[in-house]
Amino acid sequence: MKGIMKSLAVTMSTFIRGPVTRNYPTEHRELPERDRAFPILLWDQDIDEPFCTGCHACERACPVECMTVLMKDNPAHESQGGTSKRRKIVDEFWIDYGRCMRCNICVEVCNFEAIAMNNTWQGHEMSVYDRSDLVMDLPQLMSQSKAEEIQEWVAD
Amino acid sequence: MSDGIFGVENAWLDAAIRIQLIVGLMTVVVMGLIYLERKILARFQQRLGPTRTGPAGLLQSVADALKLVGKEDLRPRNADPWTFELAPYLVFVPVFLGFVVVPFVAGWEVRVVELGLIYFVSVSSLSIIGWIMAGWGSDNRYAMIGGMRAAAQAISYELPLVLALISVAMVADSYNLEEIVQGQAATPNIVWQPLVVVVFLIAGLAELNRTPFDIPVGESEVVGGPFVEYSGIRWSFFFLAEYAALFIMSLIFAAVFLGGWAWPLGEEWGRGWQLVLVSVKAGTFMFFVFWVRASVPRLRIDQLMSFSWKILLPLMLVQVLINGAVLVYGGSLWILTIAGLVGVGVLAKLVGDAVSQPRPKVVAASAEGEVAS
Amino acid sequence: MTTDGTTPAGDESEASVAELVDTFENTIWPSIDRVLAGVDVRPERGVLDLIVHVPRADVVRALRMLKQGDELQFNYLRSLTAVDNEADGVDVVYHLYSIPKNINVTVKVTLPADDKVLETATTVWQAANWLERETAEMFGIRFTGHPDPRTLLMPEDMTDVFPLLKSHPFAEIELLQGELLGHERGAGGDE
Amino acid sequence: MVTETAPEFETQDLLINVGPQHPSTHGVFRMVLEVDGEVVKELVPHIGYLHRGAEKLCENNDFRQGVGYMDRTEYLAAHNAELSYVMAVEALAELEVPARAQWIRMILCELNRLSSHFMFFGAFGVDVGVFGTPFVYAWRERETLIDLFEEISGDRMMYAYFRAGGLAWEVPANFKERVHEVLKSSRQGVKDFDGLLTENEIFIARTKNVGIISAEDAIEIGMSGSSLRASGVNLDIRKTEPYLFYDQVEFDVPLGENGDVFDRYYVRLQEMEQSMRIIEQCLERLEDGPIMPEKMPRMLRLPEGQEVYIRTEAPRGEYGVYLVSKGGNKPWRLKVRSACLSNLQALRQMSVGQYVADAIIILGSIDIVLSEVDR
Repeated sequence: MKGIMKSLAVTMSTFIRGPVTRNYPTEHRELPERDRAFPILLWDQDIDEPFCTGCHACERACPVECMTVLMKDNPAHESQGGTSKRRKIVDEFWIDYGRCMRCNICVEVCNFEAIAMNNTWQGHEMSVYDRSDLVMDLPQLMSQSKAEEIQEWVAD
Repeated sequence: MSDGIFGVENAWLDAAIRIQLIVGLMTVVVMGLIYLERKILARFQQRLGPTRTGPAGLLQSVADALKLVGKEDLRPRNADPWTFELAPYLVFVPVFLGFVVVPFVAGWEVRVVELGLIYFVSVSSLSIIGWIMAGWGSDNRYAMIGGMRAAAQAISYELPLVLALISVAMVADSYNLEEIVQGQAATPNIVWQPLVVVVFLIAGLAELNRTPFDIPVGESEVVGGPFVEYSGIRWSFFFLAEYAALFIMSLIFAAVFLGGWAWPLGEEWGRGWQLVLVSVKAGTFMFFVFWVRASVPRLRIDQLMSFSWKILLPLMLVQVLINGAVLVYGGSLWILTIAGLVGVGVLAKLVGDAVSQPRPKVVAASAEGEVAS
Repeated sequence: MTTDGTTPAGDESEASVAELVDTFENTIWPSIDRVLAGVDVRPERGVLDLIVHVPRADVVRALRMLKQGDELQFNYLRSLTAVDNEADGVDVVYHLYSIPKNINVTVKVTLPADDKVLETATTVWQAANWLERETAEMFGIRFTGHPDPRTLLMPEDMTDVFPLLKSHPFAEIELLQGELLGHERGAGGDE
Repeated sequence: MVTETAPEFETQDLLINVGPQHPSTHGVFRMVLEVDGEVVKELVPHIGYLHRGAEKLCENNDFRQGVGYMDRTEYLAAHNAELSYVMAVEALAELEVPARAQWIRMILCELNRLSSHFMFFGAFGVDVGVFGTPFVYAWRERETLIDLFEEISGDRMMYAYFRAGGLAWEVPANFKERVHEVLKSSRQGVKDFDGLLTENEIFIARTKNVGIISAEDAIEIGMSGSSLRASGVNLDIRKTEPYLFYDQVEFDVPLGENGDVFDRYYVRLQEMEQSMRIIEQCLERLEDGPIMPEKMPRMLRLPEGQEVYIRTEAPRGEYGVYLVSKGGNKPWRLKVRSACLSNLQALRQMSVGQYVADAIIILGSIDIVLSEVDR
């Protein structure tokens, strides 16, 4: 009986220690800054256009090929009277979050620091009814960064 | 024998009203018990338990009940129709029959039955038939094994339970629960029969199919046992029966061993205080059951049966022998207490060295350790 | 890396066998050569372990000698797999380890691409049982005398397609992300 | 049987299908038990439900992309899986990994061993029958460990943090304090499990002398890791073939005596204490420095015609990566040697003749992860 008494003692000690769980949807855990939900594009606030120039670097480096990028000439380039120094700008950008395996390689290969991993709860809590709704197009990818909700973290 | 409730003369009508009262009380108590168990078990596991439905999750059981009522109760195509349909009732009804003799407070039993204890035991063992029917009727291998296990376990733990209650009845020299409770006004029976209390706790756990004896419904082996194929209201009947049995077992434990409403307070404190006293005593039994459920693993079927036949039954037979000898030859009841404590020591020792050995010293090969092939 | 790690040899020029032999002096090759006297064995330098090529006919005999000889005692079959070299056949690779002696060796057998049949090694180690079943279903090798030649990971009826062969194509991605939204392929998809 | 039973009293054996959807098969694993009453007469395992062709996929991905697939072949100890893959690539490319990166790798692999063993204790406790308490204790400890992993790599279970040559990026500044914190709570977790299960009479009755496998059979079947050491075979790759800096830290290798379910449980419990000891020593030795070699080629190409078989001690046993390269930036052939696959081969031999309830906990005691079995 000694062993059973010991087990009862252990459970009583945890009874006294009190709960460690939290009520998830109402209380959120504070996410670390390096958290990786899904890749999103970053918005250049002062020139008011995306950092991404559509150079396909991330698309080629992606192991699961979940990205499709289209490039176009930048209408807001200095030669056309604009303020931006980027000659090329992203035209269309799709990421299929259903295929992405969140390995952070696209962030590493991007040499314009235009893509980063979403480290907000909104990036995690994304549920859709149809698999094709997981394919994010350009506006959706840039919405959070445009609204300045993202303090992105990119490895130096 | 109180005269009819609410002044009703006709005995049948009186009994019917009392039974309706009990059934109504039971559904509320069972819902409360389910909620309490989930909260207490959660606390043991450092969890919050239900918190969403209602303030601090109080309406959780109501939500469960509504869901279960709303769910479609399926029947497997080639299940045996009658056995499958009737199994829940055969499990559910005997438990409620047991409430006839339970002494809540001074005058509030449904009927004061002269052979109350024997009636309780014989009625509560009827529900095994329901388990086997559920196991056989639902044409599912896990259910079949669960049903057979339920039968084996219930039979082997019926005997120690009956002998335990008989030896207490010998001390109180009456089977009528009313008199047993009144007889304990001075000292509760637990003082005279410590070994019997321990054996009653163990056998009670086995009767309720609670850990460490939840073999018929062990999730990791037989995935829910006989209830596997049930869903909706039928499944809730089994669930209701299980908690009703827990409630009635704790009330009997309070009445027979801890002196029910009689012991510390006695008659003159009025029914209100007696009700509080009985519920506290029943609550200790239930807390013990929840506590054991959170901390002790499950026995295997052969260990369970050998434990009952080889250890509990002989101990109980010896206990009855000693009771008889002391009561007939007029020895003082303290001898019973000593004998009981010796019995508890023997039981602990038997369980202890039958299994465990000194803390296993696992040979820790040092850094360059010889390579044992 | 310890055990018998050695500096990797230069490129595999066809030096004379004598010169090849002496470059192995600090590996376990001399003892293996002694143990496998009856088998014509060709050593090869590995990055970590010594690689020994054994002809197909007497591979099981060689493995048994390696296991039962009290000088080497390779009593632990670490892993058994195959490598598809397309034109010059399929190599079946046995990684052996001796627990008492703490030494490793890799035994390789080359099977011609058209006739992939090999004697089973389950008579030597029981460990080979599932490993051979997996290699068989992935590479199409038939291990004669295997106690239970069913497929291991593949569905029971998939005994004609061998996924790990180089000839087996990668599944084409049916719908690039763009198409899902009605954008036709080819406008700047990956190269 | 003493007497010949008359034909009409012959009992019929029952075929029970345990899994692939079953609460205690630890994943999509199916075993068909042929049961006579409660005794298991025959056990036929079926695997392959989680086969995603990781080896074929790796052949189409270069050496940075493959790390993500390695996590998925071992979701309970992804650091250990990445370690083998990354060490294989470094062995072929002859990359010199800086000391700091190796120390951090050792710490993370040992922490991952703790979180994986906690998962074992949680699931095993529930298999033996305690209603949920060990599982929630295990989750309390795993959460603290996984929070630390998330702070370092950004992901809870699929880290993709190791790279050929070192680490993807630097650990956060408060790394040492956080590891000490986590160790303190893990120590409490191990004490809880020890108190809850080790000396519990019913637990001992259920696990002692159940599912015994002898040392010779274990070697013959190719078992590895704690299941092998529980049968008394002193084979721990961190000791026999030290990699990283395992030869510069002292730790013991716990061995069992008679290879039953209890020994497999108790060896793992002791291994956790040894892991914590290793982590503390590593933390003292950890000093600043680079985490990647300076001259790292932008696109890593491996020499032509080389092959290597790297094996490391993962929580479940020997996790080996056999990498064959014919030049270029993609492996020609990558074989993952799965410890669970070999341990699972012994399941039939251990379970036949035991009770149904024992077959379940024997399966639990060899601690299988189906993504590693099926790859």
